[in-house]
Amino acid sequence: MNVNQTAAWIQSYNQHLQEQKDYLTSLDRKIGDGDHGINMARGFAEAAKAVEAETFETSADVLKKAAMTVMSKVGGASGPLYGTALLKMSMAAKGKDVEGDVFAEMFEAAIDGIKQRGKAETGEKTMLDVWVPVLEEVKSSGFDAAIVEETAQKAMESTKDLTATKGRASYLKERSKGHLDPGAVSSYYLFASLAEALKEEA
Amino acid sequence: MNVNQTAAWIQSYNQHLQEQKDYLTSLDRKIGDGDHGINMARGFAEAAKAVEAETFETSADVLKKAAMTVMSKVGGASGPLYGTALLKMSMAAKGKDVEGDVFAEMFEAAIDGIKQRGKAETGEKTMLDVWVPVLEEVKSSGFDAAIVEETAQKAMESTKDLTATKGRASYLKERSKGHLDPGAVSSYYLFASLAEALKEEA
Amino acid sequence: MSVGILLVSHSGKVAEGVKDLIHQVVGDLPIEAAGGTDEGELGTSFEKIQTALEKVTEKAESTIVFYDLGSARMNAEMAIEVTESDQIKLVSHPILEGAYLAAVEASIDKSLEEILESLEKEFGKS
Amino acid sequence: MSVGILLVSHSGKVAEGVKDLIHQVVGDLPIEAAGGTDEGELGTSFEKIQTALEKVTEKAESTIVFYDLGSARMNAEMAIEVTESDQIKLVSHPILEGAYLAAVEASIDKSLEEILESLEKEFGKS
Ligand SMILES: Nc1ncnc2c1ncn2[C@@H]1O[C@H](COP(=O)(O)OP(=O)(O)O)[C@@H](O)[C@H]1O
Ligand SMILES: Nc1ncnc2c1ncn2[C@@H]1O[C@H](COP(=O)(O)OP(=O)(O)O)[C@@H](O)[C@H]1O
Ligand SMILES: [Mg+2]
Ligand SMILES: [Mg+2]
Ligand SMILES: [Mg+2]
Ligand SMILES: [Mg+2]
Repeated sequence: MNVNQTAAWIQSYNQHLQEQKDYLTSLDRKIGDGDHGINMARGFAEAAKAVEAETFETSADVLKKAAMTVMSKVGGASGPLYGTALLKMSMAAKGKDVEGDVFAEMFEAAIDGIKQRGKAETGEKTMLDVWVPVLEEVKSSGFDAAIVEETAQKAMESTKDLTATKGRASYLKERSKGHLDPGAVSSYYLFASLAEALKEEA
Repeated sequence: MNVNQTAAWIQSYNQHLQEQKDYLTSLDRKIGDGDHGINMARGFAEAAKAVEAETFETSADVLKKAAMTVMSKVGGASGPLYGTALLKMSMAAKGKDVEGDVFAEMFEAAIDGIKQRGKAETGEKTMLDVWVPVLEEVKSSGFDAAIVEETAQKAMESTKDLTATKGRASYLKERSKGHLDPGAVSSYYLFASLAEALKEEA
Repeated sequence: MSVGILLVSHSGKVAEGVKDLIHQVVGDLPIEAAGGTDEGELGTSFEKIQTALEKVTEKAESTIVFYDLGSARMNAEMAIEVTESDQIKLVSHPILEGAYLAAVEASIDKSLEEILESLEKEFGKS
Repeated sequence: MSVGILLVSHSGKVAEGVKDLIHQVVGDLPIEAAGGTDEGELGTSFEKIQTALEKVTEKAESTIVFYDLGSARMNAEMAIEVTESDQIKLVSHPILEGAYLAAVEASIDKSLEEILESLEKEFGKS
């Protein structure tokens, strides 16, 4: 993934989020406070603008720029969480060609960051329930963008059956079951956008 | 104490409070939130107006009117507490000539009400530390307005050495020592006003 | 929905702000804010509390009343006594955190008893 | 005065209201409110928190940070990490009740440790 593809990733993700803004918000209305789409659309619109406005040397630089913008502009739990994930991926990518095992290193760093920030583990009905299966897949079979997207989608769908024990949805206890986790859905879009960006000319 | 003297009591008390408004507030600034003078002056100005605007049959009616006004207009802990005290005195005075032992009954009823409302006992650096010594004096030696005033004054002064365990001042713990309790001071004025009112022509 | 919430604070901003927070999450809960004095200063108003309590009890079968500091409790107690209903519970749990938890549970049709239990479990005896 | 307070709430009204309540009682305490998003909506803003935290730490030797709901904690944590001081403590005690207690104790010159102890005694482990 070269620097242009990395920038394209952020642009593509932003587009997904703008399109799915209302859908994400409606998911969050069911088990949260109904702002996930608004938060993500606001933050990544800014991130996309910031990334577009500059020229970057490396993928790590693009990710860092996006991270800083997302952290300060999202305004919900997803702000610190996606901000941390992007920042950790940037740090893991630093000085490396982003390909093969480096993706696994980046995803692992992001997951460590998300866990540290949110004090959550897998199975708690959060974005981690998408990120962790993706990492496991990449670790066991190597990085393949199409398979990453597919894994993310399946993992996202499986959050429906989970009971939330972290975040706003945890107040609902067993009643959170039967609904997709909004952050898991937005995480799926992140991996879908990655697959799209990698199809761009290198 | 006839109905006119009872009305005079409320008027005289209001006058004391207007004069001592800043002093009471400054006491409350030291160990509370600095509004006791404001609260009491506001509430009793309304009560004095309400009492003046009507003619009453009995002392109990005057006290009830004052109680209802104070309850809704004071706006701090002292509102429910003085409101309850006045209301209980009104109930104890109902159908009786207010003299001799009836004063003891009234004060006792007021104290029961204050205790029930504020969940406090004597020694906690509240208005009770004036009311209870007054009741004890009246119970042991009979009602004498001048002695009641004197007892109230001494009791008020002795709150200086107490440590607050109820109300806002209790957050200060041992640091509440060395200051008069604002509600004890305003209670002293209540008994001083009573003595004044009883000097009025019957 | 059968459980409603009354917020009694010394500050109008606090009472309104907590109501906003809850409204965002649970749109159709009977909830009222009674904050500040009649003049809009810091303090509590018996009349304001009474009016707000009546509004909640009109819509809710039972009501949980949260307050912030001791003197708010006394005014709230008086208003509750005047209302003469045994379906109003005054609790000493944290006003924001407690009311948020209670609101979410009320929105999923927990009973008054269940909500009071959850509050005790989370914040200790009231 | 050496202990200051930062209030992080999803609601601007709540943060301001709690600050008002405390100001009435303790006039000269270093205390800042960081409530709501940059647009004034419900949520938290990392930048707002960071700016407010800087203001408190300029005046106070140590700072206690109170927050209302989980996501406010994450933003507050980030702001604290950026500030790189070990004299900032983030606590999970009730925002209004906890901050009020801490403010009064700070005003009578209790140390950070003493205040944290009082908070734990009153509200349980943070
Ligand atoms: N502690 C946590 N750890 C990991 N993910 C979390 C945590 N808390 C919330 N999330 C994720 O964030 C999403 C909600 O984000 P958002 O609605 O933007 O924030 P908020 O909950 O503050 O309104 C959830 O669906 C979940 O995936
Ligand atoms: N629980 C209580 N029981 C009895 N008296 C109390 C109690 N709490 C407060 N007081 C009295 O009320 C006085 C403070 O009244 P005020 O300043 O008007 O109310 P607030 O404390 O709400 O600002 C105290 O000085 C004390 O005498
Ligand atoms: Mg949300
Ligand atoms: Mg939110
Ligand atoms: Mg006061
Ligand atoms: Mg007050």
